[in-house]
This record gives sequence, C-alpha cells and structure tokens, in this order.
Amino acid sequence: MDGPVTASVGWLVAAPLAGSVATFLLRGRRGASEAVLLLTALAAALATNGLVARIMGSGPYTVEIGSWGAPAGIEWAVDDLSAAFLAVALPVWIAATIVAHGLLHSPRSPRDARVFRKEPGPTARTFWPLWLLLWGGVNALFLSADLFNLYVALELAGLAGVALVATAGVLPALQAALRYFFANVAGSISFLTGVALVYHRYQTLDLQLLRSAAESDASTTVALALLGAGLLLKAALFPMHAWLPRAHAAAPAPVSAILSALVVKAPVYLVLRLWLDVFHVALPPSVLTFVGALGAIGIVWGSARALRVERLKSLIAYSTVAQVGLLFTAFPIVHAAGSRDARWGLVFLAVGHAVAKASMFLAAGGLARAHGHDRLDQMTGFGAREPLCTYAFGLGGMSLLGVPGTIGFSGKWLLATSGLEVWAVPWVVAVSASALLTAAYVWRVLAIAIRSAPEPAGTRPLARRIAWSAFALAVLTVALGLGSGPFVEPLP
Amino acid sequence: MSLAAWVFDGTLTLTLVVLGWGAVAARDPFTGIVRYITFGLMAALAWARLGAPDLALAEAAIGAGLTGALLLSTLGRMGLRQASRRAGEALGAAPRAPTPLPGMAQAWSGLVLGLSLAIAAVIGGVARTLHGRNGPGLGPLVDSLRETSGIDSPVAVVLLDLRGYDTLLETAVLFTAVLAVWCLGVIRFRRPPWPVDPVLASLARVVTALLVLVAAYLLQLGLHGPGGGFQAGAVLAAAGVLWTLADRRALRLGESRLARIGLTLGLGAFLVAAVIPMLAGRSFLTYAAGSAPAWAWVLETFIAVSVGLTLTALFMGGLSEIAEDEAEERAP
Amino acid sequence: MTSLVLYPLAGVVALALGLAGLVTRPHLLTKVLAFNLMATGASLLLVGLGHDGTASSDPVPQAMVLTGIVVSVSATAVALAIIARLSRLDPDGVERSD
Amino acid sequence: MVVNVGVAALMCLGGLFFLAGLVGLLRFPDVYARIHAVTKADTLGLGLVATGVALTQASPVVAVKVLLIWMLTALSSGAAGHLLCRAAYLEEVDNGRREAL
Amino acid sequence: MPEFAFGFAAFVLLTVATALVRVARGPTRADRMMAAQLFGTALSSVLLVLSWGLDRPELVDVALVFAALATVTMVAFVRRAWW
Repeated sequence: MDGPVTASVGWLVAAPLAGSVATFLLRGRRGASEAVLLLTALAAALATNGLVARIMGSGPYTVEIGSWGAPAGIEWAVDDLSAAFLAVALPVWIAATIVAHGLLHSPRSPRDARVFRKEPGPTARTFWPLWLLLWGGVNALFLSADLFNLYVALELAGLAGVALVATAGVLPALQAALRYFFANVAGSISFLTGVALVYHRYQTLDLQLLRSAAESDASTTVALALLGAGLLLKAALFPMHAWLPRAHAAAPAPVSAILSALVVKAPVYLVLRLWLDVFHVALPPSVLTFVGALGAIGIVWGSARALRVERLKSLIAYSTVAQVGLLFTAFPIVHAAGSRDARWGLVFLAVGHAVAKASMFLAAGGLARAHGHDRLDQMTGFGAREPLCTYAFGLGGMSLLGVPGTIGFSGKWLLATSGLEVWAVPWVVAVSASALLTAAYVWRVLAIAIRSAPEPAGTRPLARRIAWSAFALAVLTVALGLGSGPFVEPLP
Repeated sequence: MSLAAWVFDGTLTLTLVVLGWGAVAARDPFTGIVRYITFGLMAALAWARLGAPDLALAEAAIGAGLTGALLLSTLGRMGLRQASRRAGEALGAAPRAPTPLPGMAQAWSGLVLGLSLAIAAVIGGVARTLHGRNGPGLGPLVDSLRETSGIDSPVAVVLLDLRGYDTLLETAVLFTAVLAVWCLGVIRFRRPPWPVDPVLASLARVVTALLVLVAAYLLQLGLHGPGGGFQAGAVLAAAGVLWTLADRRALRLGESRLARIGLTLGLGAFLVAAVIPMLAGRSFLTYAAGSAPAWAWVLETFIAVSVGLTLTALFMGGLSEIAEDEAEERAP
Repeated sequence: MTSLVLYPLAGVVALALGLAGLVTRPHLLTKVLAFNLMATGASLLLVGLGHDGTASSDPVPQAMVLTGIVVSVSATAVALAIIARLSRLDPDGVERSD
Repeated sequence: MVVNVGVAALMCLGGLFFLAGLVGLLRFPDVYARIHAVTKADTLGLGLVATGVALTQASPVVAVKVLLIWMLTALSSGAAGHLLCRAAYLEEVDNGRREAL
Repeated sequence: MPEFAFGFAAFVLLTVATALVRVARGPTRADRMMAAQLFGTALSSVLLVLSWGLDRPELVDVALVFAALATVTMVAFVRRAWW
C-alpha cells in the first residue's frame, strides 16, 4: 500500500531533524555544515517533488505512521492545500538558508548583532541545529493529520523560533523573544485545551475521522473556539499581534524571513483546515464575520504602523500584521462562496505573502548588512548601491499589493470575483482596499531608495548570493503569478 | 466510600487550586516558587488518584523537583537586586514600587481575572457534560493492539509505538531547549562565599547514588508497568543536578563529545527507527514484525540517557564561551 | 456522578487562574509559574475527563500528558534562561510588566 | 483484622505527629525552633506511617522499599534541618524576629 | 479500608495545607522552605497510605521519587537561592 514515493513524505520531517543532529555532532569540521545542509535540502526537494507529483497524479493521500492507522496511530495527510504550502515552503527555506550562510560567513561589520559576529562562537554552533529543527517542525505542521501531534509540532516550531530570535543576544532581541515565548505558549495551551475537549467528545484525534464525525453542539463549539483562539494568537491576528513586530524585527534577517513567511502561515493554514474543512459543519458563521472584522482592523493598524516606524525590518514586520489581517478578511468570503476558486484565492494570497515577505526580509537583511543598520532615514539612495536588493523588495511589495502578473494578484482576483458572486461586498472592498495601504508603505521605502544621496560612511559591499537569493524569491512571485494563470482564466 | 472519597478529592482539588493561585499571586517570586513546588507535588498526588502513576512519577520528578530546582537557580542567577529587595521586604518596606495608578492596575487585574473565570465557567460547563459520558476512549483499542505490538504496558505502547511519532517530536523539543539555553551563554551564579558544607557533601554523595539506582529501577519497570525512559531520565537528571550543586567536578556537557552524543541519543535513536523502514519501502516508524519490544527497550534506555543529560544541561545553563562578552554587552 | 469530576473542573480553574496571572502579573518569573499552572490545568482536563472511576483509565491521554510535561519543562528552561540573561542586561526589566 | 487495626493505629499516630509539626511550625517563636519541630515531626510521622504500611505488605521487596523511603526522608530531613539552620545562622537571623542583612 | 485511607489522607492534607501559611508568613526563606519540606513528606505518607488503602502498589514508587526529589529541591535552595 505504501510505495516508496508515498513513504518518502517522511523525509520532509526526518531529513531536517537528522540534519540538526548531524550539524550538532559534526561542528567544527570544515564544510560539514554545508554538506549536511545540502543533503537536507536535497532530501526535502526530492520528497516535495514526489509529493507534488503524487497529488497531481492521483489526488490526496495519507501515510500511516507506524502502519497503525487512525484512530490508534498518527497519520500524515497530503492534499492540494498542504501540498501548495509545502511546495512554496521549499524555495523559501533554500533561499533563506543561503542568505543565513552568507551572513554567517561573509566579512562582518562591528555593528551586527552578535549572532553573525563571532566565527566559532556558541551561536554558530547552535544556529544550524536550531534552524533545521525549525524546518522540521514547520514541515511536520503542514503534514500532520492528528490534533495532538499538531500540538507537539506547534511547540517544536514555536520553541525553535523563540530560540532563533534570542540568538541575536542583544537586549531588544531577548525582550522580543520572551514576549514571543509567552504569546506562543499561551496559544499552545489554548490549543491543547481544545484538543482535550475534542478527544473526549469524539474519542479520536484524527482529522479525517473527525471530519466525518463532526457535529454541531456546545462542546464542539467551545473546542473550536479554544483551538482557534490559540492559533489566532500564534498567527498574530489583531489585537493579539503585539508580540509579532518586535520579534520579527529583532531576529536575524533570515530568521525573520522564515518566521514571517512560514511560521506565521502554519497557524493560518491550520485555522483554514480546522474551521473551514474538518469542522465545517460545526462552525457558527458569525465567528468568521468576527474574525474577518478583526482582520480588517489589523490591515489598517498594521499598515498605519508600517508607515511610521523608523526601521526597515520593523516596517516589514508590521506589514506582516497587516497581511495576516488580510488573510483573515478573506475567510468570510471563502466560507460564503464555498467554492474551489475562493479557497484557492486564499491559498494564493497566503503562499504569495510567504514568498514575497521572505524576499523582502532577505533583501532587508542584505541592506542592513551593507549599511550596518536598518534605519530608514540613514539609508537614503540605497537603490543605486544595492540594486538587486531593491528590486527584490520592490517586486515583493508589488506582489503584496496585487499588481497583475504576480501571485498576489491571482489571489485577490479569485477572492474578489467569488466574493462578488455571493454579494460579500464589504469583504471584497476590504481585500481590495488593502492594496492602497500596502502601496503606501512600499512606496515609502522605494522613495527612499531612489532618492539620490551621497554614500554614507561605513557602507560595505554585500556578498552576492545574499542579494541574488532575495531576488530569486521575488522573481518567484511573478513566476507563480504567471503559473496560476489557468486558475484565474475562467473570468466571470 | 463515596463520602470519604468526596472529602478527600474535595480537599485535594481545593488545595491544588489555592496553591496554584497562591503561586501566581505571590508578591515575592521566592514565595511563588515555593508554592509552585508544593503545587507540583499536589498535582503528582492528583495523577496518582486518577490512576495515572506514570504521570505521578513524571510530575514528581519534573514538575515539582526539576522545575523547582530550575526556578530556584534562576532566582540565584538574577543577582544582587533581588536579594536587596528581599531584605527590604523583611524589614517591612514595600516590596514593589507603587504604580502611578494603583486603582487602575487593580481594576485591570480584576477584570482579567473575571474574564478568565468566565471562560473557565464555559469550559467547565462543557467538561461537566463530557465527563464520563463517552466511555473508555481509545483504551480498549490500545489494549487489543498491545498484543500485535508486543509491548506490555499500555502507556508505553502508546508512547513508543502507536504514537511514537509524537514522542520523536518531543525528543526534538528537548533538543531544541538545550540548544536555546546554550546559545544564550553562561549566566554566572552569585555563589555563597563559603565552601560546600560537609553534611551537604555527604548527603549529596549518598542521594546521588540512590537516585541513579532509582532511575535504573524505573527504567526496567517501564515496559511492563508505570515508569520508563522519561521518568528514569528525570530522576537521572536529578542526580546530575545534585552532583552539580555539590560542586563536584563540573560536568562539561558542551565540551565533551561523548556528552554531545548522549544528548542526541534519544532523538537519534528515534530517527534511526523511523528511517530504516522508509529505506525498506515501508512507512515511517514501522517496526518490523515482533521487533517492537526490542526497539522499545532500546528507545527507553536511550531516552533515559538523553533526557537525563538534557535536563541536567538545562539546569547548568549555557556554554562557557559567551561569558567574556558579558561585560561588553552591559556597556550601553 | 463520582467525586472524580472535581479533577477536570479543578484543571479548568487552574487554567483560568494561570491565564489571569500570565496577563496581569508583572514579574517575569511569576509569568513562568503562571504558564506552568495553565499547562497543568489543561493536562488535568485531558486526563480527568476520561476517568470516571468505572472504566480502567485510558492510556492515550496519559501518554499525551507525559509528552506535555516534558514539553513544559523544556519551555520553562528556555524562558528561564532568557530571563536570567535579561536580568543581567536590564535588571529592572524583570519586574516590569510590558 | 487485628493487623489492620494496629496498622490504622500506627497511621493515626503518624498523622498526629504531622499535626504536631503544624503546631510547631505555626506557633514556635523563631526559625531555629520551627526547623527543629518540623524535622522531628515529619521524620516520625512518615516513620510511623511507613512502618504501618510495611507491616501489611505481603512481598518483602515492597516492604523494604517502603522502609527505604522512610530512611531517605529521615536522612534528607535531618540534613535539611542542619543546612537550613546553618543558612539562617549565616544570614545572621537573630531568632527570626528581626532580620539583619 | 479505602474509607480509612481517604479519611486519613484528607486529614493529613488539611493539616499540612494549613502549615503552608508559613510559606506566606516567612519571615525567612528557611521558614518557607521548611514548610514545603513538611508538605512533601506528608504527601509521601499520603501516597503510602493510599497505596495500601486502594491496593495500588505502584504508588510506593511515586512516594520514593517524592522522597528522593525533596533532597534535590532542598539542596538547590541551599546552594543557589537562599542568600
């Protein structure tokens, strides 16, 4: 039943975790980390490739871990939704890994955070193992079809994320890491409480069994609220967002990229999975209206803050708050339309944000490395000095605001058309209007970039692979946008 | 039976809740920690009462014992300021600077508490309807699969075979914690100015030896009844902590290659167990027929070693190298 | 109804008290205690709900809570390490709520 | 039956020692006296209970284990009393009524 | 037998829970710690009695861990946190 291709999904979890152990044990050997990272990426790429091919060929499938099968055992379930997220996660991981490597090993400036300063220091020792643990944890989140297993994976990804934020070692990073920690752990425990209620209500934790057993009653509603509240906290939906901008701004740039692109996306994916898929019948629609409204406020709040902050990375982090709001604003549309198009619209928005935001953060990391800081008022004219990073940031921004040809456009178009079909006008307006706010803060950065100014003292050239990785991801938003053409084609 | 049980359970749960709130509401963190330790002991008693001796063992060793030691040693790491605060408190001075608007702070606390209790009332209402209504859960299914698997203890068969993947990720979480603590660097203790007391030294020697024995005992229980790798590892860690506290030759866990291998033993063994079947074209973490007890034995042992080392490492704190940065960082 | 119903209910109360403490208490160590209280509360709910004194107790919640206890101590250790480092960099920040 | 009554009596006696520990802990005037009271009370209280339980055990292994628990507690309680008194002394606690640091 | 065990356990619990007033009152840290020590020992004896009364021999192991870990907490306090 389980062919080698099917079973190979396991490498998505096993390879990063094994890589983590290997980098930990082999530290200090020349080239060992590089070899391990390469092998991990290769294994993940092969597994992702096999998974996508299988989904395209024969549709959704499950893998029974330990061959027990639900309800006694745990299963991995792959369908088009999880495959989309996993397929996009892979290039993001690879690009971020290249940038992290570049920052760890290129000439360093004295003003960088400690993480990238000392060559053999403790951070270099712990960085790659933590990085790979986060990779494995995030993959486990997208694969798992078991509620309690999701809790463990959430804890793994959360703790590794906190640790990676703290690697910067300076005071703001530690404060941010601690806030992130408390938000994360409160979310996890809320989720766990929901798991407890679901288990005792349905006697199973398997999502596929729950889908067929789900009923609308008081205990299910309370359980869904608890599961959802935990996930929304982890996804930083307004007003539970306060932890995110600091953590994402204080972390080393490649870590910020992964946190914003993937670690925040996993809870969004899980809310989509649990509320609109597994427990679809049990969810009161008013909950989605409420969440959508919070999302709309989040768009305004996050964008407004992004327009005022002084640092580039803070700006991008507040943009994540706004974009997460946008994703939740789309939830009522998906629910009301109930169509495949609307669902794909949301998925396109989410994966588009993942790629675009990763490219923007990586570009920002490159710029911060080149300038020795990321204060916007002292970066005037960086477009001429670092054109590739600037293009990456700009293209990523275009995708966020939904310029035609990018994946962001495909998402918004699908949502708007299917929303209009069911007269979800306010939500469609909110989704469309978010583009204006996004344009404002993206333009704010680009205006600084293109203004001509003398080169500030202390600027240094950047390792090429850093800029190129960011740029490659930005190009990917366009490639995905063109690739998603067939979905957008059937115009109403 | 019924009345005595009600009195006992009522006393236990009430004490548990009061201690928990006392731990959180304490003004002085030391008082809070002591109350938390007693809360952990009560929780262990609650697990014993609920027919979960595995959890009682783990909670006693980890929840009360090691977490308590961790909290106390963090307090010790926090430096002079806290100590002087304490002195101030003993002399009757206000322990905390008054907030600008004390009324506001209290109103806010009250509001949050009220909201939390309202949420609790909702969950409690649901819990009340769910309690005992839905039968034995997955228990009978697990019982029937125990023979297929070959592992005797119901908890062990869930932990190592049926839901072994959870446990794999759990060992990864432990590994993450060590890395996180290490990357934060050494934070020195304010050591007492006098050497180790001879009574303490001999007590530590005896109890360390005893703890290792207890760990071995719990480990061998694990496949057939309550006990097992995690509990044994926790007790082993207690031995490591005691060893460290008695100022024996410091265990340099970060420097020793052997210790590093030991730290990853649990996760590594799980990964090997998971990957071998994949290479053979079977599903992740599928033990070959009949080999589950052998794997379980190996995994339990390796988990015990790596949990013991991990929790000891968490107690000891960061690697040494960052220490010299400290002065530099303190400068603005 | 047996007296065992008190345990999940106590778990829920502990969960709420922990949440309130996590939000309102200023001292960082107290916040760590609060989240541990929450975790124990959730665990009591998970195991306590399945145990009504008649059936033999269900091993699945027990295994899950065992995992939860180990995860909690890992998280606690990380938080405490960050707090200890913070207390060196910013001695006042440990007691300040923000 | 006789054994059970005897065991119950031993346990009740042990319980009384815990009560005595409580009184000592709450009513004694200074920290040294309180430590003194508690270490005696808990050693004896647990000792009596453990003896009672050990007497009822069919298997000698469990009985030995129970007595081991008692010995361990006696050891650690005694040492704890010493260590805490020493701590209090080095802290210059003057009979616990006034703390000078 | 279970009635006696439960009754006894409730009595001991109430007794030592009252003793925890010392944790709040102090005044020294040694006082607070001592109250916790008494509490731990009392819970060990509660476990022993329950193991006898409910016929659950595995609870003896739990009591053993209680006794062993009490030492660790105490030593951690003496060496790290009381001054």
